[in-house]
Amino acid sequence: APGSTGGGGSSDDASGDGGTTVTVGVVGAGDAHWDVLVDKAAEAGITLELQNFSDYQLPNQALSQGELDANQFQHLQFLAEFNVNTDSDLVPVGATAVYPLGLYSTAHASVEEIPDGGEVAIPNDPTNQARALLVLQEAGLVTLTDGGSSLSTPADIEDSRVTVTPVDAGQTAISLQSVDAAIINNDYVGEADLTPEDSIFEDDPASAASEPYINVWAVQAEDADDETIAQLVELFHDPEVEAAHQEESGGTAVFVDRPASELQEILAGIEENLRAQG
Amino acid sequence: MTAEASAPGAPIITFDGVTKVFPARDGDVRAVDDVSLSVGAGEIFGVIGYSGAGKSTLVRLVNALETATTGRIVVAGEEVTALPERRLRAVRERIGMVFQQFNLLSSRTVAGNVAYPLKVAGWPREKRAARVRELLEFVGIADKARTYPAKLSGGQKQRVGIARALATSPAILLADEATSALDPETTAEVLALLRRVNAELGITIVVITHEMDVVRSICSRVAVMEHGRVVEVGDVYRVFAAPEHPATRRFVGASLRDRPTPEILARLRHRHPGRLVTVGVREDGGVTTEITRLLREHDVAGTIIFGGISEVAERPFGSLTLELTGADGAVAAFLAALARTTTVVDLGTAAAPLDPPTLDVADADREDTRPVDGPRMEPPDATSASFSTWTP
Amino acid sequence: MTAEASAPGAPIITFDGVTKVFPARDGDVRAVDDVSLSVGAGEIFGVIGYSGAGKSTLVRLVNALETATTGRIVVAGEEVTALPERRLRAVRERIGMVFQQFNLLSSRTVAGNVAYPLKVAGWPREKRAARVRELLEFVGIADKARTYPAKLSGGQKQRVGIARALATSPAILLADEATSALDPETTAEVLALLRRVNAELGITIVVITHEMDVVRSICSRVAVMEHGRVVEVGDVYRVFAAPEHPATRRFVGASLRDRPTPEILARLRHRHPGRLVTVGVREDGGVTTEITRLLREHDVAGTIIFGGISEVAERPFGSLTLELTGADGAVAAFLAALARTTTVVDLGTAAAPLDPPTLDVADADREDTRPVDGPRMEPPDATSASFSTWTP
Amino acid sequence: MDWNRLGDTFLLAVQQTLYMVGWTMLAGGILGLAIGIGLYVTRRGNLLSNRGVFAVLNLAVNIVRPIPFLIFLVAIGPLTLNVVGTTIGTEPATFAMSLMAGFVFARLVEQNLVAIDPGVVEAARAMGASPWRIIRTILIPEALAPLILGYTFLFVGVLDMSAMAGYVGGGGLGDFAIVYGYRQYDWGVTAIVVVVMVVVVQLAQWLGNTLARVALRR
Amino acid sequence: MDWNRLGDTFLLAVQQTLYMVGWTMLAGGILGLAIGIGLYVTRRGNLLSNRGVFAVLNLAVNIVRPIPFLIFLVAIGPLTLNVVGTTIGTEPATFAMSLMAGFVFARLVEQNLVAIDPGVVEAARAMGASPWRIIRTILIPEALAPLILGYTFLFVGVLDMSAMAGYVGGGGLGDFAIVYGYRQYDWGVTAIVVVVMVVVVQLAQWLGNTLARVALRR
Ligand SMILES: Nc1ncnc2c1ncn2[C@@H]1O[C@H](COP(=O)(O)OP(=O)(O)OP(=O)(O)O)[C@@H](O)[C@H]1O
Ligand SMILES: Nc1ncnc2c1ncn2[C@@H]1O[C@H](COP(=O)(O)OP(=O)(O)OP(=O)(O)O)[C@@H](O)[C@H]1O
Ligand SMILES: [Mg+2]
Ligand SMILES: [Mg+2]
Repeated sequence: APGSTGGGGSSDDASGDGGTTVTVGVVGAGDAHWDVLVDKAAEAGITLELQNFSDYQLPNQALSQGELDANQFQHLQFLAEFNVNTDSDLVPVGATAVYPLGLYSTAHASVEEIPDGGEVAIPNDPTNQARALLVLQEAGLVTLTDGGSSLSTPADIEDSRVTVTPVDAGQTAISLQSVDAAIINNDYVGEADLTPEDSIFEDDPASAASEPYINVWAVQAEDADDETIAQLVELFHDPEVEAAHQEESGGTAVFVDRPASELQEILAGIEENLRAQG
Repeated sequence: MTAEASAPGAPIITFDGVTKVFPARDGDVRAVDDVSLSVGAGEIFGVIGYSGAGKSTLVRLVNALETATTGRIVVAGEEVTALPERRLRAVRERIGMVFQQFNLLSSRTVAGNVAYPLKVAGWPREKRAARVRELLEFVGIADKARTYPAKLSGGQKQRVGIARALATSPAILLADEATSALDPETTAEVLALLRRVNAELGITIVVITHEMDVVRSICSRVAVMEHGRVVEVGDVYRVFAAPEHPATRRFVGASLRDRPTPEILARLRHRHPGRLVTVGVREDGGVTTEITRLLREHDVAGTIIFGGISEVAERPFGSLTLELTGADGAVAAFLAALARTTTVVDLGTAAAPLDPPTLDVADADREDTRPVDGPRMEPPDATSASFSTWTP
Repeated sequence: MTAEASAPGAPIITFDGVTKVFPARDGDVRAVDDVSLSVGAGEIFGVIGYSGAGKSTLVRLVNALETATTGRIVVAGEEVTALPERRLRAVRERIGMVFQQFNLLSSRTVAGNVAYPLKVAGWPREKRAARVRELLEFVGIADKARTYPAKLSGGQKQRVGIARALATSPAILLADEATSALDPETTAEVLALLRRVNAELGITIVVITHEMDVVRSICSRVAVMEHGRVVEVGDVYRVFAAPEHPATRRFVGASLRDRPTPEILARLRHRHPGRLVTVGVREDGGVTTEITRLLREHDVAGTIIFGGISEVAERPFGSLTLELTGADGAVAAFLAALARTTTVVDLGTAAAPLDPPTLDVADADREDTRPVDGPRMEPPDATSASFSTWTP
Repeated sequence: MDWNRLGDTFLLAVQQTLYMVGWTMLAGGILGLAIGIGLYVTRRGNLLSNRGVFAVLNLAVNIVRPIPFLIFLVAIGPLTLNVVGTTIGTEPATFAMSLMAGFVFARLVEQNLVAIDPGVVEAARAMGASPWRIIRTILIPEALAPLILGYTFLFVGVLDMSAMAGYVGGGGLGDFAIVYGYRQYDWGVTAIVVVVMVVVVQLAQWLGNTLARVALRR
Repeated sequence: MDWNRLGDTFLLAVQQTLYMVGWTMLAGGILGLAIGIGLYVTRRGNLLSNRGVFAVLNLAVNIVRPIPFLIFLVAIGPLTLNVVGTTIGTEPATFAMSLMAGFVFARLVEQNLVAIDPGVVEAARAMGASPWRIIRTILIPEALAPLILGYTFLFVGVLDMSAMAGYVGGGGLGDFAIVYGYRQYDWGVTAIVVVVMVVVVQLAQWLGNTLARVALRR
């Protein structure tokens, strides 16, 4: 943990300027808003070190081993799965945003037009894959075993009128030229010369059903009250940072600024469900 | 092919001022140095020389495995020094080569190695098999047909190399030390075969060897190399009878073994304390009748204690060393009489030895074979002057 | 080492019922077949045999490069057939080996190759350099010290191999065809060196060769191999004088070249239509005095037309072929008188030729060197019976 | 492993891997052999020594090999679209893998040819054999043992590479292990897949070693 | 590329790559040489022919090589923690890469040793040289040219592998290209990084080819 809490392997009191160093695990340190946040943090006397991962499993693992002070790359659903499956108790201490997940197509104007046996690409990263399947189910393209869950994989597709192909998230937009439709993370929508308005189907980020997909800052349980992290959570909602973030997301991000306690409650709910499912 | 055919036919291989330099960090190596030479069609041409003299390099220039640094080489009418690799193929297909290091294909059996040039030459499968069998039987390794080269003895490998080179009955055969690993009997058989393919099919053969015996038994002409240069070239009988260059004399001496080496001479003197003389034997061999007659005339007793008469290019050639016993005057008169007929080298007696005339060779430059301390064989004078008068 | 030392000293190498079988798909190869043999300490021991006879395999068993299939081999008191690889190292360090295929390290220069065994034996750097220089100068390739093997001629490679084997002055030297690629002069020098290291340092030398001349000039005893078996073993002079096995006789014949081959005989008969006889020359060479005396006595004229007297194990040895002219009765009486002294082989006249007695050899089993159609050299009878009476 | 839930997917993954690895080994093997031989023969002092061609081939191999596979996949996207008709799925993954494998194998081939005794090439030249014939009947057979080992090496590399096919929806065993094992925290699944792959590799290596020993005529 | 924004990160990535590749080449090279020689000498009929040891080494290499790098990384996590003290960052990535590279190089080494003329090994044995000396003074020098090419091959493989270091937060150029180029759809960045890598590889290959030519004493 940063500062005096002393749990963090890579944190220390930077004696030079009296500031604190915080190491945060992220996936995609290349996103522009991080630069802004780092600058803001510096102004506040916090040295924010980003530790980038290309894999989604390791930032949590590293955090629970105390090699990170915090991470910020996942939504509550993903965090819950980690906690349940690895008997960990990472806790959310702040929210960032929730993003819509849309189905796009350059060949067809609506879901109905997607031909039977057509091909739909979905992102294969674990924070998006199950959610994408749920979106497809909502759009009436697939049926998932037991109604689907946040753990659903293509293996759980029970019935489908299309072929679902998971690909690298960065490939979904590119793949539009080869497939009938694709679920594209809003990060990549702009890159594919599309706008979020072009989606032929999407889930509603503002609805309560999207609560599990709120992205959060996570820390080890003993650091739940860490001041420095709290400061970072707050800085994320600085207008400059939000603006940078919004631009990146093509204007679709719905910022969420809910207190840690609420987030922890939602998490507990999801975890309970997961445990109940076995 | 007999030795009489000393005048080469139309040249089939011509070297014209050819030099081959291998560049090296510490001084270039002039492996072949300004060689001009021609080999007549249908000849068996020998190339002899000390180790490292440039013999292998010389023949490798013929089929352009090495490219000449300067000079022109014409083979069967084609100037190989001017042809691109692609056009060389046609020339090479008509040249067989036995490699000094065999160069067998380790991934093919003995039969596969011999069949390879036949495949290159486009022989049909059935003809190939028969030809391979015939060749392997000739060289005596038919039982190893399905063996891989790694499992052959040295001589067996060499025989595969010979069979392979002969496979397509090429117009020219380059044999680089083709019998070096063979026992005398197999050597004799291989040489007999070479003589036969030469005589029957008119194949031109270039034989590289360090054994003068090979030259003696099959070549019509021979070139002697030293330090990359051809120091002597000529008809084999002439070269044996009247070697001009010191290197040639040494080879001839080593091959004939009819003159005692200093070591042997010492032992002879020990066993035969009397007057020793070496007498040259002329082409018709009649000299021994003469000796018998003169011994009788001068009342001198003679014992042949060393020497030999053998054939060079199918003609008799050699010398005998005798111990003479009799009155001093009689012996002197006998020798004087004999010297009118043939060459006589007086070796003196054990008590008063006369050294055989040594070679007037400034051979300090033969650094590559000069021993630091081993006894050095000093070949006796081949008395070239008097022998040369008989040269045909 | 002189030929007189025919009785080996205490054996330093002993083969006891040794067999080496190479398994192969189409029939196993018995490369060495039930060989029992011993080589005395300080001997120069020759191994001769046709190509593929098993010579190389035999010596490779000595330093356990091949493991014997059955039998015991004891080298310098150690039973190498029973030692594990680790313990063999000490034995091998004391054995030098010249390989038939040279086996030079391509990644080291000539000097590096020769220095290698010295490094293995732990010589200090300065002593190494001096020793390497000395050896390279001896074999005559000091100028190539910094050259890599790929750039050497065949003979130069062989000389590196020899220098390398001699480097550590081993107690035993195994020389597998160590002079096959060398010219006669270098061969003579190498052989002289071998004789010298043998005499001065008492190094035991096993010489494998296909050249009987090598055996003749340096070996004290020789083993003749055929088809993996040692068919004859004995003192060199004895083997030359009275070869027992047909293979031995062929080697002796090929080496001495004192008896005319059928081809040569045909030419001799053409040139000398009279009565031809071959006369054996005894150890003391006195037979020629005898011939002179008997010719005079019987009034027969004799011309030596072929043959030679040379040395075997430093003792005179050979035969002469004479053409006799005179009254039939006189010739017959002369021959009868001469036959009391030495061996006489009557070859008849050109008009009524007598074939030299041929070998009574059932050698159809020598399939590996039998030509299909090449002329076969038939060595004349070495008249072993009468010669053998002189054997010391 | 929950066979009922994952069985079909697993079998599909096996099929996909077979498909990808099979075709990649074939196409990549041929391509690699061609480029590798090209590199060898055009080297300075060799059979068809040619500075220009060597430089181009060498550069091509050097460009392709270091590119991270994911970027390579995207970079050749347009080409893939032209050739295969789609950029996602098993086929395009196989296409990209074949190219990459070809360039990788090229270096292995080149390396193994370098060790051939130049004497045998010379012997073939002396018989008038054409460069093409020398390649076919001398270079390849003489280097066969190490080439087989190199090809076996490539096989393992390709199997490993096929795990990355997941990026473009290629599926396969490696992807299966990651998606259904690693990411689902199911080490049982991961272990099973890894064991399957190790067994396959063990068999392949055994086969490679055996063939190489046979090819090594010593 | 926006140098102001990415300059430092880029330089850091270069540093990380140098670190990872440098140490991996060193450690992996030594490990690979050791295992590769082990495989060669314990092969049937070779210097220290030993079925058991060969089988173990062979199996170890076969187990490690086909495991997808990501899974391998996680699987050796506990070991990494023990040795390096952490499981994320450049050091643990380097550790995992060294192991993987070692096992990969082992096969390349083995392959190149197979082509050595057994005659020279025999000559050394005949002089009483110990196996260790033979390895050091015969096997390695005689196979040096292909070994250098193999090592160059490994270099490119390691550079490529280092792109995967990003998974464990190892950073490096490959990860930089993916995070700041590919994922941001910034092809300019991707292209620059790829060009840098290609140039480095081109240089390395040139060096490797040159050294190999020198080592090939023909
Ligand atoms: N490794 C091997 N595997 C199978 N057969 C072999 C092997 N080595 C030698 N042989 C066979 O054993 C026999 C004896 O071979 P060896 O090399 O001992 O002959 P050699 O007497 O030295 O002949 P050369 O004078 O031709 O060198 C030959 O028939 C040969 O083919
Ligand atoms: N590729 C090469 N590079 C450099 N020097 C070479 C090369 N090939 C041969 N030489 C040198 O050229 C000279 C002549 O070599 P060559 O092989 O022609 O000799 P040779 O007469 O055949 O000898 P030998 O009887 O020993 O085989 C030697 O000094 C040799 O070292
Ligand atoms: Mg030569
Ligand atoms: Mg032999």
